[in-house]
Amino acid sequence: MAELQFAAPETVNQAIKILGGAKGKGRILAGGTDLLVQMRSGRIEPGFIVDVKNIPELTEIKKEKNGYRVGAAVSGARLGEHKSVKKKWPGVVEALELIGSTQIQGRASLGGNLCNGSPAADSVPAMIAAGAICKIAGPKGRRTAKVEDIVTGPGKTSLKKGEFIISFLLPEKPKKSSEAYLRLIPRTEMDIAVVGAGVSLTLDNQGICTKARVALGAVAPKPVLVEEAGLILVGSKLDPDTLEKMASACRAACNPIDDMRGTVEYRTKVAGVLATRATQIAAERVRSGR
Amino acid sequence: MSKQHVTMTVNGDPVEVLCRADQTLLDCLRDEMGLTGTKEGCSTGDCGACSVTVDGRLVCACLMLGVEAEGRKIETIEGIGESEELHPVQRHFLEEAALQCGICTPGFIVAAKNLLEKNPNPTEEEVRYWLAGNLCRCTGYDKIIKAVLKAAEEMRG
Amino acid sequence: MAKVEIPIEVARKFTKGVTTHEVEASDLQDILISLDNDFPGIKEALNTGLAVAIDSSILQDWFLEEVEQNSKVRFIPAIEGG
Amino acid sequence: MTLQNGNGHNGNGHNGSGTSNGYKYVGTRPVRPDGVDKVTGRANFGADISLNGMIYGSVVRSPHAHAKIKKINFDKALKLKGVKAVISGKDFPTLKPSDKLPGVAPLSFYDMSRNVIARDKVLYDGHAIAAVAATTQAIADKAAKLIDVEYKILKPVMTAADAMKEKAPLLHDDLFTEGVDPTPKKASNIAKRTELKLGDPEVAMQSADFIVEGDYSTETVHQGYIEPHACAANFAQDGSVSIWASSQGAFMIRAYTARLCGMSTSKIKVIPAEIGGGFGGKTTIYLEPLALMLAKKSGRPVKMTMSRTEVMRATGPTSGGTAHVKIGAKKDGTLVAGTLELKYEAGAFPGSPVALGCMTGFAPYDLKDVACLGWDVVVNRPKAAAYRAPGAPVAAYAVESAMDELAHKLGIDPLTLRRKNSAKEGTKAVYGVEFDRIGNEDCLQAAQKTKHYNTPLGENQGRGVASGFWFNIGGTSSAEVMINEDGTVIVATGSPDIGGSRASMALMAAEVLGVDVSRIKPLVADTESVPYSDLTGGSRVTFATGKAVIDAAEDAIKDMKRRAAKVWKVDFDQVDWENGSAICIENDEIKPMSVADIAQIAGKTGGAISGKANINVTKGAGPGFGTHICDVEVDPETGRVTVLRYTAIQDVGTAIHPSYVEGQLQGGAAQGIGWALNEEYVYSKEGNLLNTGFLDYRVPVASDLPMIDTVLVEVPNAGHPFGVRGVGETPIVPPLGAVANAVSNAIGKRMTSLPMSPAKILQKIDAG
Repeated sequence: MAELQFAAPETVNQAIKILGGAKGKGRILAGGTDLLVQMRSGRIEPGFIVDVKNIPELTEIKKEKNGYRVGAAVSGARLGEHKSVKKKWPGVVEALELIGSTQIQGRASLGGNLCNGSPAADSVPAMIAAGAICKIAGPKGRRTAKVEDIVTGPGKTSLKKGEFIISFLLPEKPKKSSEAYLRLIPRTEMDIAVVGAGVSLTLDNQGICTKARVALGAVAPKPVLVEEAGLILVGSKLDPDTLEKMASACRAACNPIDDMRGTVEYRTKVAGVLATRATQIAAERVRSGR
Repeated sequence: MSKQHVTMTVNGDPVEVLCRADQTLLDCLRDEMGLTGTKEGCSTGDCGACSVTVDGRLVCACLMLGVEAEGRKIETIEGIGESEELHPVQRHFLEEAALQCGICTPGFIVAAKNLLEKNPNPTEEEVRYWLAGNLCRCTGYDKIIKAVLKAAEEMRG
Repeated sequence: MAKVEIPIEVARKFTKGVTTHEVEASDLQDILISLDNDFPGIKEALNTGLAVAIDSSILQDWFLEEVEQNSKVRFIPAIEGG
Repeated sequence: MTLQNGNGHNGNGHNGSGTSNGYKYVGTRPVRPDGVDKVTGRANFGADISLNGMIYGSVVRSPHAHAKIKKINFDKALKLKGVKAVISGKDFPTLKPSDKLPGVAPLSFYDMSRNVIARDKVLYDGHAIAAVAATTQAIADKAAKLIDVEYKILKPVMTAADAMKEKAPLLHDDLFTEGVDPTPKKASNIAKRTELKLGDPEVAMQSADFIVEGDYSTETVHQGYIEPHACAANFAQDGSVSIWASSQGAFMIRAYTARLCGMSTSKIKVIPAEIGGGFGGKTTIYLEPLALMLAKKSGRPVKMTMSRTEVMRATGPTSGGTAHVKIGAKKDGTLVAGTLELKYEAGAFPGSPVALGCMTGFAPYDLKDVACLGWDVVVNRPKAAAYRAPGAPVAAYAVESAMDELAHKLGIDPLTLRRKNSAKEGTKAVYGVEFDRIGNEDCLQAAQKTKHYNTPLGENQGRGVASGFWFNIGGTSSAEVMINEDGTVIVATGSPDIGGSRASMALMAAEVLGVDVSRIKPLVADTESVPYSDLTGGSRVTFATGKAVIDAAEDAIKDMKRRAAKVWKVDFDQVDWENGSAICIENDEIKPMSVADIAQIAGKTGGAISGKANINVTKGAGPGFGTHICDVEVDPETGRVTVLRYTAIQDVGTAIHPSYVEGQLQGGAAQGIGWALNEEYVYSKEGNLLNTGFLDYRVPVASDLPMIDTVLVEVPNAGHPFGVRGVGETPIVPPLGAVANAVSNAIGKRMTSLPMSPAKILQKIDAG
């Protein structure tokens, strides 16, 4: 393979130019915890590595009027240390913090986790549940897109040639809202999710659910927003019957594969279990005002 | 074979090294700088034997390119206990028999020292989850966790 | 007279399935020679892949060890360690 | 019998003030002599070596599980700038089936040579075919990809059950089943049949009131050492070779490499690097002959290191297999008969540890009528290598599961049932040997008295117990004890230290010499500094090499007493040795001479002082028994298992260095827990390994395990001056059964196959 080239631009436009010049062989490097593994195994052979960690827009966490903006290259460790983001979006932060070890946390980013395109990515169901919006830059300028519209299949995204994600907006939540993310792994750490479930919801003063989004990971070719499940929760007090109906909606939304990490039957069943438990945790977090 | 010139600080000393764009920080430390204390167990970020800190952040050196280290401060096992005295974590690993073959020990010591700098009074569970990325096949972890808790106790004074 | 036990596979092949034999011998080599007289070829079979137990101790590398009058001698699968 | 309770806290009460069993140094817990280098990163492991002019090797490995090699084309690789040499099977002597290690353990160099590098056939995914050396690792790896190999792909056969079928694809057309009479004419994948029998279990089984029977299966698992295999070789123009390697035996590396490269051992010097874990997996060779040949052809020193993927695909895991167990017992719990049939996958070449499984399965039990049948079956997987008590864990898993089922059926406490039938002094094992004084009963009693065993369980929780046994062996060891001019001591042996044995050697030398352990430096010597020594394995080193160190120390004392007698002008037998000094028996006015005193005048009294011992310890190795207790909680909705509590109890003879003995129990338990819950090789239909790294080959991580409490039961072994028994391998035997019984008791259903992944457990729960 030709000599690999590396650049660490300091502005978005410089990055766009370099990517454009790399004739399709360019790859964005944020944390690199997926990229380097795939390069070493030979699964990908990029010609040009564009390190975006020196571009302020991709590495800052800042409050905005309608939520928090998190740079695409911010590491899980850094986001985990940000008090107010962690308080308002516990689901997104715990999902990102579940990825790999402490060492992986020191590098892995929301942008990388999303653009790697793995159906089992941990942070993506949580971001979908939170309704996160990504800001994308590319040769034709900037645009925004919902997180659930980015991944189109295993390892594939809807980003066009030369585009990359700059940051994510975690939209402000109404009062008495919270969220949670759970995953099923055989060990207690270090595994890829066999099933992942993210739930974000809002309760009114009587404890009735007024808003809910449920997303699942590792149960379909890409992380999925299960609208039906959210609708079932809205209007209920999250009673056992409602939760069971919501769980069966989740099971219905699954079309997983058998692979060495899990079977179709197992993933489908556990998807319902985790969605139910995540809903209960999110509700508990609202009630306890956390 | 075009190599890039990278300047970084390693264990407090300024270092200049030439490395290819695809060369990991781990390869740079071991092959270019001769610092073989950082070990390779898997090259995929799953074993933690190559743990180092970059600007105080605990990472796997095998999952970072050498060229990314430009201008950064790297701490490896060789930088710990350099002075007369071993670091408390190193001493307690010895006293508590927290190592057998020792291939994972450098990674554990870098990770444990980093933990105690951030959390001087961790619970057993916090230590176990912080170190979950450092695999050990000889000890079953029991004495490693005890050594870290004892070191924390001593460092709290 | 040492009481000698040989493995079932070797017995099937050389001694029509009889596994225990009384052998007049003072060391292990005598046992092999004496058995080989009665059952030609058995010496080679007993010499590879088998350890020897004399009463309660197992000998991995055996050769000329003495055998007392009423010793119990047993040929058993060799033990390799991990 | 003294009970050293390392329960949860390894009490340092024994430091320096002598131990409970009356020794001054044995039983204390000094810091290991190799410790400081390891905690500072200075210790040099296999991959840390660098030599002047060194170049790098890379191996071409088969992407197919079973194929004939038609052609290997090196042209493109040789054109690449920086490539210095290429080799294939043709560069090595062709050995014959009769090329075997003489004597006992039938090690086939014929098979080993074809495993190290394929000749006409590749037999597993990852099988080495060729290798290339180049000035940088990157160029070598690139060159390896440019080597074209033409294959004729054959159908693979991956499990013992399939491989034993009539029309299964044959791996070797020159393999005829051993142990079957008459010797078959038709080649087969069944390499060997082993049968052990005591009494007549068929008849005895009829007298049983209760019979439990079951089929159990396990998967291929890997030792999982964190250090990949690594070595460097230098081939000088006079044909003399130096090899730096991390292994469990420098002499083993020398002997096997010489044989595969057609050289005399005198031409090869092996310098041991620190070994980053072995557990039996580094008791054979993979890279050394390749590095040697590449060094010879390139004229440059060659370094070769395996990637984790290469370690998983191509180095000896232990056999997966199936077990059929049947146990008959009276109503009062007395066992009357036991039968066990084991089928183990040997991998590409014959040699699974199935016979050892047969010998150990029922060993903890006093059974008069027992029969074990073992089948050694080749399959298209990497050749199995030893993994800590090879063969025993899978057999014990089946027997201990059946014992748990029997206890439930009879309504007897599982430990009481085991105590009632415990093997003890005089019990005859299935392989016909009567045990001396052994500690199985003592461990079962200790287990029953622990707080752990008497703590009530919560919901969805289960407790499992299991026993385990390993023979422990002796073997050939050599040691030299050198007294330096200042009275400090060097203890050199040929036994690589994989479990803390250097510390034990120093402690034993200290005890004999009466010199403080801090003045003793133990070291692992290269193959030209001490005479031949067997490899480290079989839990033999502290026992056998320990004995060599003791004999060598006594040899040194004899020399020192002779010199004291010369100085005091008394007869030799007038001199005795007491806590580190020569004393004159008849005349106590004469001031005793310490080691330092004698060493100071060594020059005047005959030159340097040293003691030597080259021994083959054929007798006296004391078997090790253990009992483990495991509590788990199972999530009924997801099948996930959490290990809540674990206690490992073992008869360790005399714990020379209690911390490292505890470490062996804790490490073995952790490996057993991984084996029981999550570890397995996953192959595709075409026979390619899918989980080739630590991401999907799931060894336990720190947050998976509780503290592993240990109880060291000390029943001294009469066959050793300090009562030493091997301790390293027994700890991995009980955990498979203990964890499986715990999970089975938590969900109320028998788990009959390992690993017990969450999906398998949930399926069992939902099966109603």
